[in-house]
Amino acid sequence: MRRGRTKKPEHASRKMQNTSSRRPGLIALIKNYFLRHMQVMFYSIGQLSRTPFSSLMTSAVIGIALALPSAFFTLLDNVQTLSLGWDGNAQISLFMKYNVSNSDAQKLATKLRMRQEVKLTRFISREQALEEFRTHSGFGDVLDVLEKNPLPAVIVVVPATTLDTPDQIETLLTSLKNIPEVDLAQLDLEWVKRLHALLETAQRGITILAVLLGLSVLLVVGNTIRLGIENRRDEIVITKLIGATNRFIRRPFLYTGIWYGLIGGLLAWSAVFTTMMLLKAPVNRLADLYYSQFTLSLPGLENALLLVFSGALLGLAGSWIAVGRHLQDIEPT
Amino acid sequence: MRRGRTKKPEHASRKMQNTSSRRPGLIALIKNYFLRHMQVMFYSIGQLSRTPFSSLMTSAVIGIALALPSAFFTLLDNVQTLSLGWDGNAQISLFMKYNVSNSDAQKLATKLRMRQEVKLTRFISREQALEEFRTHSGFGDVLDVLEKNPLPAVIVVVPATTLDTPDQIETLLTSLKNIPEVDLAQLDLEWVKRLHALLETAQRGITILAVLLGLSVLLVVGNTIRLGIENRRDEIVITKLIGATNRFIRRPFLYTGIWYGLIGGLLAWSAVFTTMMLLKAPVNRLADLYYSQFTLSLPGLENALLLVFSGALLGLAGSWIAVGRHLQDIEPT
Amino acid sequence: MILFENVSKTYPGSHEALSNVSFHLHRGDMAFLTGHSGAGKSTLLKLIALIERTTRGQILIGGQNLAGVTKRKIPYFRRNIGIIFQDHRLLLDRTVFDNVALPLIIAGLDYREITRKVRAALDKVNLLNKEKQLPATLSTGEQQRVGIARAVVNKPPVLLADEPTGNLDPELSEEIMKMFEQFNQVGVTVLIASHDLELIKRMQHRTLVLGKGKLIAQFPEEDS
Amino acid sequence: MILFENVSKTYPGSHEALSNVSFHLHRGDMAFLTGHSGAGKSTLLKLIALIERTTRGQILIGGQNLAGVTKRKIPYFRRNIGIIFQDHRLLLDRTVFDNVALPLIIAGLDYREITRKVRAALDKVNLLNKEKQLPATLSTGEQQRVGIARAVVNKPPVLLADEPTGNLDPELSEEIMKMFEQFNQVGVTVLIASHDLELIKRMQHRTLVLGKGKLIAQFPEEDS
Ligand SMILES: Nc1ncnc2c1ncn2[C@@H]1O[C@H](COP(=O)(O)OP(=O)(O)OP(=O)(O)O)[C@@H](O)[C@H]1O
Ligand SMILES: Nc1ncnc2c1ncn2[C@@H]1O[C@H](COP(=O)(O)OP(=O)(O)OP(=O)(O)O)[C@@H](O)[C@H]1O
Ligand SMILES: [Mg+2]
Ligand SMILES: [Mg+2]
Repeated sequence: MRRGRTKKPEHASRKMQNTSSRRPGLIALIKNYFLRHMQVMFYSIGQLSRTPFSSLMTSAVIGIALALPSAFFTLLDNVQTLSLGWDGNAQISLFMKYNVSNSDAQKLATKLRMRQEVKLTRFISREQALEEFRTHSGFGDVLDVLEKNPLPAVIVVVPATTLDTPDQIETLLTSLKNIPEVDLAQLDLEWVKRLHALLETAQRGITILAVLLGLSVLLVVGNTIRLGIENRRDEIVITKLIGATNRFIRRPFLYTGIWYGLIGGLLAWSAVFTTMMLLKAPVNRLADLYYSQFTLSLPGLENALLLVFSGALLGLAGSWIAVGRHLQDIEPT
Repeated sequence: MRRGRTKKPEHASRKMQNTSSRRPGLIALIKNYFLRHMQVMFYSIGQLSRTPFSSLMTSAVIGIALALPSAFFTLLDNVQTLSLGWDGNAQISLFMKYNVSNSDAQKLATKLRMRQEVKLTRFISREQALEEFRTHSGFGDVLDVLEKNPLPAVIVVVPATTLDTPDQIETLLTSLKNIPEVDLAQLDLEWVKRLHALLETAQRGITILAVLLGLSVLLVVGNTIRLGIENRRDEIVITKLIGATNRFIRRPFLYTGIWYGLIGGLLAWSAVFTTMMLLKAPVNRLADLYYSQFTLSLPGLENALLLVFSGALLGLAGSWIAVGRHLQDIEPT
Repeated sequence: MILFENVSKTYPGSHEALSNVSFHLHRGDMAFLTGHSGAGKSTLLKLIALIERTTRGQILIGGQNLAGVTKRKIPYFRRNIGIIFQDHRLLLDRTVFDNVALPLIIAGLDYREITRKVRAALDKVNLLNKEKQLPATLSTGEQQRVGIARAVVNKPPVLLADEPTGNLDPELSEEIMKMFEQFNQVGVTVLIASHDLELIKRMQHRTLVLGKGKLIAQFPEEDS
Repeated sequence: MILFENVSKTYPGSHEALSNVSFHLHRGDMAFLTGHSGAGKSTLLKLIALIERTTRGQILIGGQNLAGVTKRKIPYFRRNIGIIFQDHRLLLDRTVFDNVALPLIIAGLDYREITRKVRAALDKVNLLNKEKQLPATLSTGEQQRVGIARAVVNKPPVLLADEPTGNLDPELSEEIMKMFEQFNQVGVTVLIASHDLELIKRMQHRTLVLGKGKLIAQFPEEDS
């Protein structure tokens, strides 16, 4: 690329027998190239800062367009940890035979936990079962009529996360059923189905949103740069007349796009951060009600870097497209 | 306003002793006024349609900014009907005394339903209670050990929607407790609390979103019109030099803003409609799993009208602000 | 009609562009304004059209003190002054016809009247056959003539022209100047800034000479 | 250096702006191009600068056939031609210095060299004291001189000027023309479109006269 650029003018000027044909070395050329980029970079900052209000407004539009998908993905992230950490995946309830003692059941629970296919086990003694039943079923007082605890001990088995197909879980279920102490092994399939349906809906919704929003970021950046180009039509025509290449004309626009995107990314990050801060209190209250340890995780520094970086990238892409489309159309007359 | 506008030039021209001082009647003036507005309206359509791609792009940006809040509000609307119709409000479980027969309990249920404070009642016979317990608690087989059904009949009472404060529900609860056949009246307060917490979170989240998005609509429209004004700086300067009032210069911009907003509203509506269509299938699957009659309601025609109207209004507002801010700055030199 | 009393104009961050200029043009006068490049000719015309405000001194147009014309009243004031700009200032995205019609549209005339008047004005500058073209497709001289047509289309009582013949060949220049004389003969007060000293001499009208912002000569001498 | 062979140019939707024009300017020649408004002078210059393409015929610049200069090569081609436009075409948001520096920045010169060359060019057009001002704060004549400085700052082998003195007073016009003569004396090929017949006559250079798109006269007669 660089060679091509420096070769052509010499070629042209040789035809015109231009007297001033210096031939600088390669290192000088590279140095010059970077120097010129730096100049354009600072020039474009200068231009933006000369109209701070409108630059900020443009960045804000991009920022909002970026903030929305990122807020959604942060939320989705949170919901996913929520659905995992809170309620676990599918879980299997093992009801002990009626004559299995608490301590035997407890031992079995400890043994099961060693198995590879098992993530964790939770032991519910006969007394705990009765207590849970009393508080949660609403039939508490009724149980007082009974002289004997009718409930067996229960071991709740959470399969390892590596088992993700229904088949693998089914295999585990059969093997658990065959344990002598176990009366009944029940897979909470209903719950799995519901979770899947829920996540499917959420994911489809968020995918549609992400597509819409990604589109809007590109549209916003592209449109802004397009209008910026329209605004500087005279400038483009004049520099073309003086002999500027498309590459030369494109450069400041690309940098402008990058700056818009960068600042927009920063704004987006602060918007997401603020939103999460505002949501933290009610979400925690909600989690408390569900006896959950869940707390909303705030977007961190790497998130900020990602947003700023993708903002800059989108800004560059948007301006590249817009400049490419429109630079061709603007020809001097 | 209108009188002022026509008076001033005459005033000025009298000072200059202009010879051509016609004095048209009021009706002619009003007719002229509307005619001119129509002209500007069609002129601005013409201008937009001359650059269809960029007009559509601008409208699309506005459309997306409008589509998002409206999609969210449609979803929130759906969630609200969902939380009402699906699980009902707070509900009170009345456990009958152990010696109350199924038929007596059923009669009581019918009687209770007549009361104003009660929306509906659901009767659960002792056998149904046992069955439900068997299927849902996971302790089914255990019950086979018992020779007698330990469960009483239950009447579930859903309070009328007119009772919306905790106090009113408390009063109802006390009155139900005092019914002789009732052993225990239990208010499902937990559920109410959870629902409230959930809705609070959703509402706070959506309010933040709506603010962000409302801001973005204004920013997008304002920014677009601002760049449009910048683009036509020469035109504004020239017409000012020829003696155009600010009102005259503002008019086409306002109409342009209205058109952008209108088209943006239409695009927003189709985006929301499409999104809802795509979400319909998984949501219905989800509802089926919960044995719910719930179906996602699509936004209707009045929704479309509202969107288009508010789009036009926002377009007008955005351009009004932008034109007001920038027209002052553009003075001929 | 146009009365300057000790008018000075200093642009911010610049030296005095006009200093202490006084003269009087009566209703129906026709005068030339000349001087070297940067002498202040355009500045003087801009002060009359309220594009710039005086720093000191006062200007009276038709007995009206320009200091009293507030920002809101400027548009109505300008409708009584036809201005021909040194850089024509046409709307590039509208046809020649629409450009010339603009002052009439602003004034709120109805369509038939506009058409009639625009055609008449274009005919005078010999451009009736180009009414549907865009300004960018005209030669510079043609653009300048469109600017002239626009300035005169609503028959303003005062006509200002800044170098109206700078891009015209001598023959056409003379024709255009004759046109200004015709306007003048029906009572329009005309003030023309020009470098074309030959032409000015031949026309034998009042001439104001600016030099470095000062009025350094007048032909013929003013009695005031 | 500049060779026209039966060149015709028809703008879309318009009659022929140039028809069958042939002439030859040798390296180091200086010539004037004149003719009535709309005769095709600007069109002819635009064809040389590849702003427009010929409809028929061919143009050779420095032995290079312009038909062979593709769109990608146009920028490099234009760097060897200094153009002074009828409407100066300055960047309004950059200072006089930056405007004149533009061709050098495009060529990729380093800062010190740029400063030196820009100062020299501004000095030649007598505008060194205005280098930090924006074009809008200059008089039209001053703007035109900035345009001239920009065209000559990188010493192009060909210099085209479209009405370079249209907005200048006779004295300054003569000075500027002398400047063009100086360029010509160091080997630059100069072609100037102008209406100023008096000045052209005095300068005694080759003159091409266009009329309605045709080359209707040449002084002195070309032997070719
Ligand atoms: N907006 C401005 N800010 C600062 N200085 C200005 C401004 N406009 C004009 N000037 C300066 O005022 C002086 C007079 O300018 P003016 O345009 O009136 O000259 P002119 O007589 O019209 O010249 P020309 O014949 O070249 O058009 C010039 O030196 C110019 O640089
Ligand atoms: N882009 C264009 N499209 C259509 N017609 C054009 C275009 N440019 C110029 N013309 C026509 O071509 C003819 C020659 O124009 P040109 O600009 O070359 O004239 P000129 O000799 O430079 O005149 P002037 O002295 O007024 O500048 C004119 O009649 C003009 O209307
Ligand atoms: Mg001037
Ligand atoms: Mg021309």
